Amino acid sequence: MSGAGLDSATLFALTGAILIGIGVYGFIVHAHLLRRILAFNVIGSGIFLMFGALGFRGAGNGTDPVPQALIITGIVVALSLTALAVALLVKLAEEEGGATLPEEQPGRGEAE
Amino acid sequence: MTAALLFDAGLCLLVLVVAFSAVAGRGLFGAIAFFIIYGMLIALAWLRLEGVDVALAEAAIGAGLTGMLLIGAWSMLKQLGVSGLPGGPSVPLRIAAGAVSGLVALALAATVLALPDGREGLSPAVAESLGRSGVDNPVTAVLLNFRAYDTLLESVVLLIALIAVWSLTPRAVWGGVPGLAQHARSDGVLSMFGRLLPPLGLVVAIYLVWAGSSQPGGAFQAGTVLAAVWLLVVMAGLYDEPPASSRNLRLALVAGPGVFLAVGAVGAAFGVFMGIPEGFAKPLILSIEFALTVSIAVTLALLVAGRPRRPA
Amino acid sequence: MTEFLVLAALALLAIVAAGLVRVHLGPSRADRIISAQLIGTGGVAIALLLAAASADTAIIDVALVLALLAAFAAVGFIKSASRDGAGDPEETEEEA
Amino acid sequence: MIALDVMTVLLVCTGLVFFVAGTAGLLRFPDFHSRLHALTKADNLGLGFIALGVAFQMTDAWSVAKLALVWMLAGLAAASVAQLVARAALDRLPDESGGEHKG
Amino acid sequence: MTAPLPGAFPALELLIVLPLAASLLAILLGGRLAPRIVLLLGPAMLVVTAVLAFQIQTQGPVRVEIGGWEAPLGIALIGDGLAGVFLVLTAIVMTAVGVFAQKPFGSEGAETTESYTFWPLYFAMWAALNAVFCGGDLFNLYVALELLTLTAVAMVAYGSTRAALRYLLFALAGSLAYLMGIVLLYSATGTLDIELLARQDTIEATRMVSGALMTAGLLAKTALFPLHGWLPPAHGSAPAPASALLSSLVIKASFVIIVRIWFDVMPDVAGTVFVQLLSILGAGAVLYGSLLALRQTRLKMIIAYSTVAQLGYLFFIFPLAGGAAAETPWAAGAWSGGMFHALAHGLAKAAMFLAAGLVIEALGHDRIDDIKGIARALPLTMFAFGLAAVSLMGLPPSGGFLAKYLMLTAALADGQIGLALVMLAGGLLAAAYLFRPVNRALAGDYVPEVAVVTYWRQLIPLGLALLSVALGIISEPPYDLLQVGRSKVAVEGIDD
Repeated sequence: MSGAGLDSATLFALTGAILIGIGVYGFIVHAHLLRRILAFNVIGSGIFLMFGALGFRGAGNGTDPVPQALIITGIVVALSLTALAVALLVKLAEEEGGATLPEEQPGRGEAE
Repeated sequence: MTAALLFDAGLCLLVLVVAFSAVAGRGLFGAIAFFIIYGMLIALAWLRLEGVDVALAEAAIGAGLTGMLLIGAWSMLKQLGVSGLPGGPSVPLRIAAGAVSGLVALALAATVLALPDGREGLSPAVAESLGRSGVDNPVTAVLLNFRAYDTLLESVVLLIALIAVWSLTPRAVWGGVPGLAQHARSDGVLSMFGRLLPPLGLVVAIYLVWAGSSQPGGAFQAGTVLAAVWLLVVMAGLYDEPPASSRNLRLALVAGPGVFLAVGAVGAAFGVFMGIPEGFAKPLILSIEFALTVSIAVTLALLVAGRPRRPA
Repeated sequence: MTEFLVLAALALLAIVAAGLVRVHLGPSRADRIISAQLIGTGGVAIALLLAAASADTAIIDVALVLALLAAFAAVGFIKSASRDGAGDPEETEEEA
Repeated sequence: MIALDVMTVLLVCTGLVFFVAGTAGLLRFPDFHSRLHALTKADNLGLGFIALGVAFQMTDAWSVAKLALVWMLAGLAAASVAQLVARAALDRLPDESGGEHKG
Repeated sequence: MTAPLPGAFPALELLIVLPLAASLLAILLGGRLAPRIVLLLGPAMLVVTAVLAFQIQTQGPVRVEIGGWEAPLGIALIGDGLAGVFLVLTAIVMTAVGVFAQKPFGSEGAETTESYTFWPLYFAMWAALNAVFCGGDLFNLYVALELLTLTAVAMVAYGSTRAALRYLLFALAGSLAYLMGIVLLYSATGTLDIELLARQDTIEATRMVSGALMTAGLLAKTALFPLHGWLPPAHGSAPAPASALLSSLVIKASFVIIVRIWFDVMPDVAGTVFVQLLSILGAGAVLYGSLLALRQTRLKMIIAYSTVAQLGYLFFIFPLAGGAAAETPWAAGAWSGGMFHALAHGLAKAAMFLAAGLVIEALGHDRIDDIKGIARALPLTMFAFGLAAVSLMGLPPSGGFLAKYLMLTAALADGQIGLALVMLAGGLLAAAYLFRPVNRALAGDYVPEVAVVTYWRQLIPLGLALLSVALGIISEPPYDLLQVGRSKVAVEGIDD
């Protein structure tokens, strides 16, 4: 995998970096918590894509298996955190009728 | 080679467009629809990186279950009338966030490009010890032998996430049945779909676990497929979720991590914690994988179903 | 032959990209979810082409899982479209 | 050997044509149900042809069986979902597309 | 680095296996029997931790290669002085809180949500803490940290959903930054083992970027000012046993990882700018936390803001002992002082939150203005609270005093007068915001009628407070244990 030359691995690694940027943008900008959870998942998959791309050793001999194993572990951990965040969000909506943390967006999420 | 590079460039561009639409799109439901497509495209990217195990996990967990989780949450919020926000984010906030995220992306891209090439990572070390690990698939060898401790902690993370979701249950409904009371027309298309798919899903899941030792597959991917199929059966109104207080549900939840921890503890007794003896490594790893698949399937299904809502 | 298969996959990618316009525009939620579900079919086709191109039959398993799970998000939407969030559009009055 | 490659090229191209037709229908048809009709049939046929085309490249029977299973699964899923979404969209047609500016 | 003798007692492994097994058992047994597990596990863990401390003290740092695979491929557990000291702290505070929580989270009648779900979370938190303190692989630390975050957020959710969600968002952002650092470090060096990383010499820029990312993520989880927003509502609204665990142990876990990164993985990379930044943030935390603690109206909120303040002290080890200051003679004294502060604060803070929990059980609320005369109704509890306050303020002969003394002398020897002034100001402010509730508790001349609080449960906070003070008196054993395996053993520190 040549560092500077434009080949698949570098392409995917840079895509991962831009995905992280997009995810960070979403995580900061949105007040609705479900969108922030979605942005969190985009950042996570961006980090993992970069991790795998940096471990890619040319066509034919595949990606370094250790990052692959760590990424599978990371995906399951990200799912667990997302599931808890979603459960907390639904409970917050049931208790206080809002889907945001008030400091950012005082308005209640009105019906769609 | 240019065709492959062209395809990769096209795929990367599409991934970025879909990701941006998912994050910055107007409607929340549209964002979730884009996110599901995004998960599928990321799985294709992993195929291009020849990380088929990760592609499987991303397709099953990223596109499949996370999509169902978000749609379920959106549906619940819609019932409560909070599934959207009146105004979008203010312009100065957008500019600031754009600047910060641009900076982050640039810094990471620069660091990536500064990395020396010809890095081997740990693949030679894995290849060299693969023979003694008892399995042929290097990723499974890392997951269940070389770094088995990571996977043990991770299976506990999944289980504890479910307990954490259950800890949100109001006192009145404790021990009750998770999720809403699903109902569907008994001779309709949904219940037919709910009857036809599970056998196929079961075959695919068992195949994935069995193949996991020699080719891409394994407990997590298979467990996810089983969980998705069970959720369909419940949504089709054929069966209801088990109550949280049911005894054998708890046994199924604890089976996977329990077997894994038992193997680790036995190893510790012989002086090598989590040590899997070379002699019968393969049967031991396969038994751990099957136990893990059962627990992961049950845990994931209940995790997506949410906290108990109806009395048992 | 692999050259052709990858180019075919690229063509499919363009088709999927075109389909995304409907997901963006689609006036109703039903449009969005059905486009997303059927773009998934396009993804399965791309996976099959990649499997043939790289002669790695394990990639067919990925296509299998994608095909298997493609419908679940749509079923989730169907459930949310019903009145109490847990129903079935085909239910007649006496069951609903 | 060449015959297998020719068959693959032919079938895959046919599949692509169906996909193009399906997506054209998706973009151009006026209302939801006509789009649904076009897309479901065309895409599934397209997938079927591509799966058949790829099958010619496979060496062992097990992979061909998996390809058939993939196509059957995708077909079953698409048909069921299309029917259910059509019915779901039918009940809520009047207000569905009307008040739906935010999606 | 002596590998454990084959016949040696696997103490370090047991410290991970036992709590995990207890957590699974608690899920299986259900809410009626689960609370009783801690009565067995607590003493067992204390014994195993004592054996480990003895092993470390006599044989030097313990290193366990998990699964028999050596470092780059497998994961290692490090049992050095730092790990040993924090494992002992964890065992003590966990056992105390476990016994204390028998009543609020026990189930007299049928199984309830709290009585069933608290105990698996409690044991999993214990396993996660032990896994973090003795972890030797950066990605393994990530998984253990996420398990810890899950349990902590769930415990906060017992009190308030909003505080739990805010905590989870900060934790999510933190774990992503930490994960990003790991990705860059692995891609640059090809390993994630702390020991091997210390010997690698890769490009300065990559290690600096990954170190900065990891530290930023961990600072969010340690709630160092200005990333402390989530801590007061979370620790303030969680039930008392949970708040005790959160303040005294959970935030120390991510702090220990920062210490591992900057003192073991890349000791020479920390530039002066970075070290100064940490000291400024630490000073900010001490002052900001203390000032806000003065304005709180609820007892648990005072203690929560006190945590934000006392955290600042921990980060003073970077300007005094990290980076360029590592070779100075007082570096070891400052480093040990910082760790002593973590221990003393852990014990004292657990005692305070448990005492506040008893006050809430007795009066039903913890508003400062209405706890007049509680000292007469619950003499033991308020005495424990006062004793813990003595250690927090740093009055001799408490452990807190010894920690501040070590750091203060190091700061003066190093000529960092600003730092020394902030430390003194922190101590005075701590006295101010802790004196207020104690004064209210002693005020008035009547004995308020209170709900019955059983006698032996008041002994638990008292025991912890006494331990926190005793840390200053019998400071030799912990100090020597702390020095085992440190890269720069204290040759002639200030105190020798």
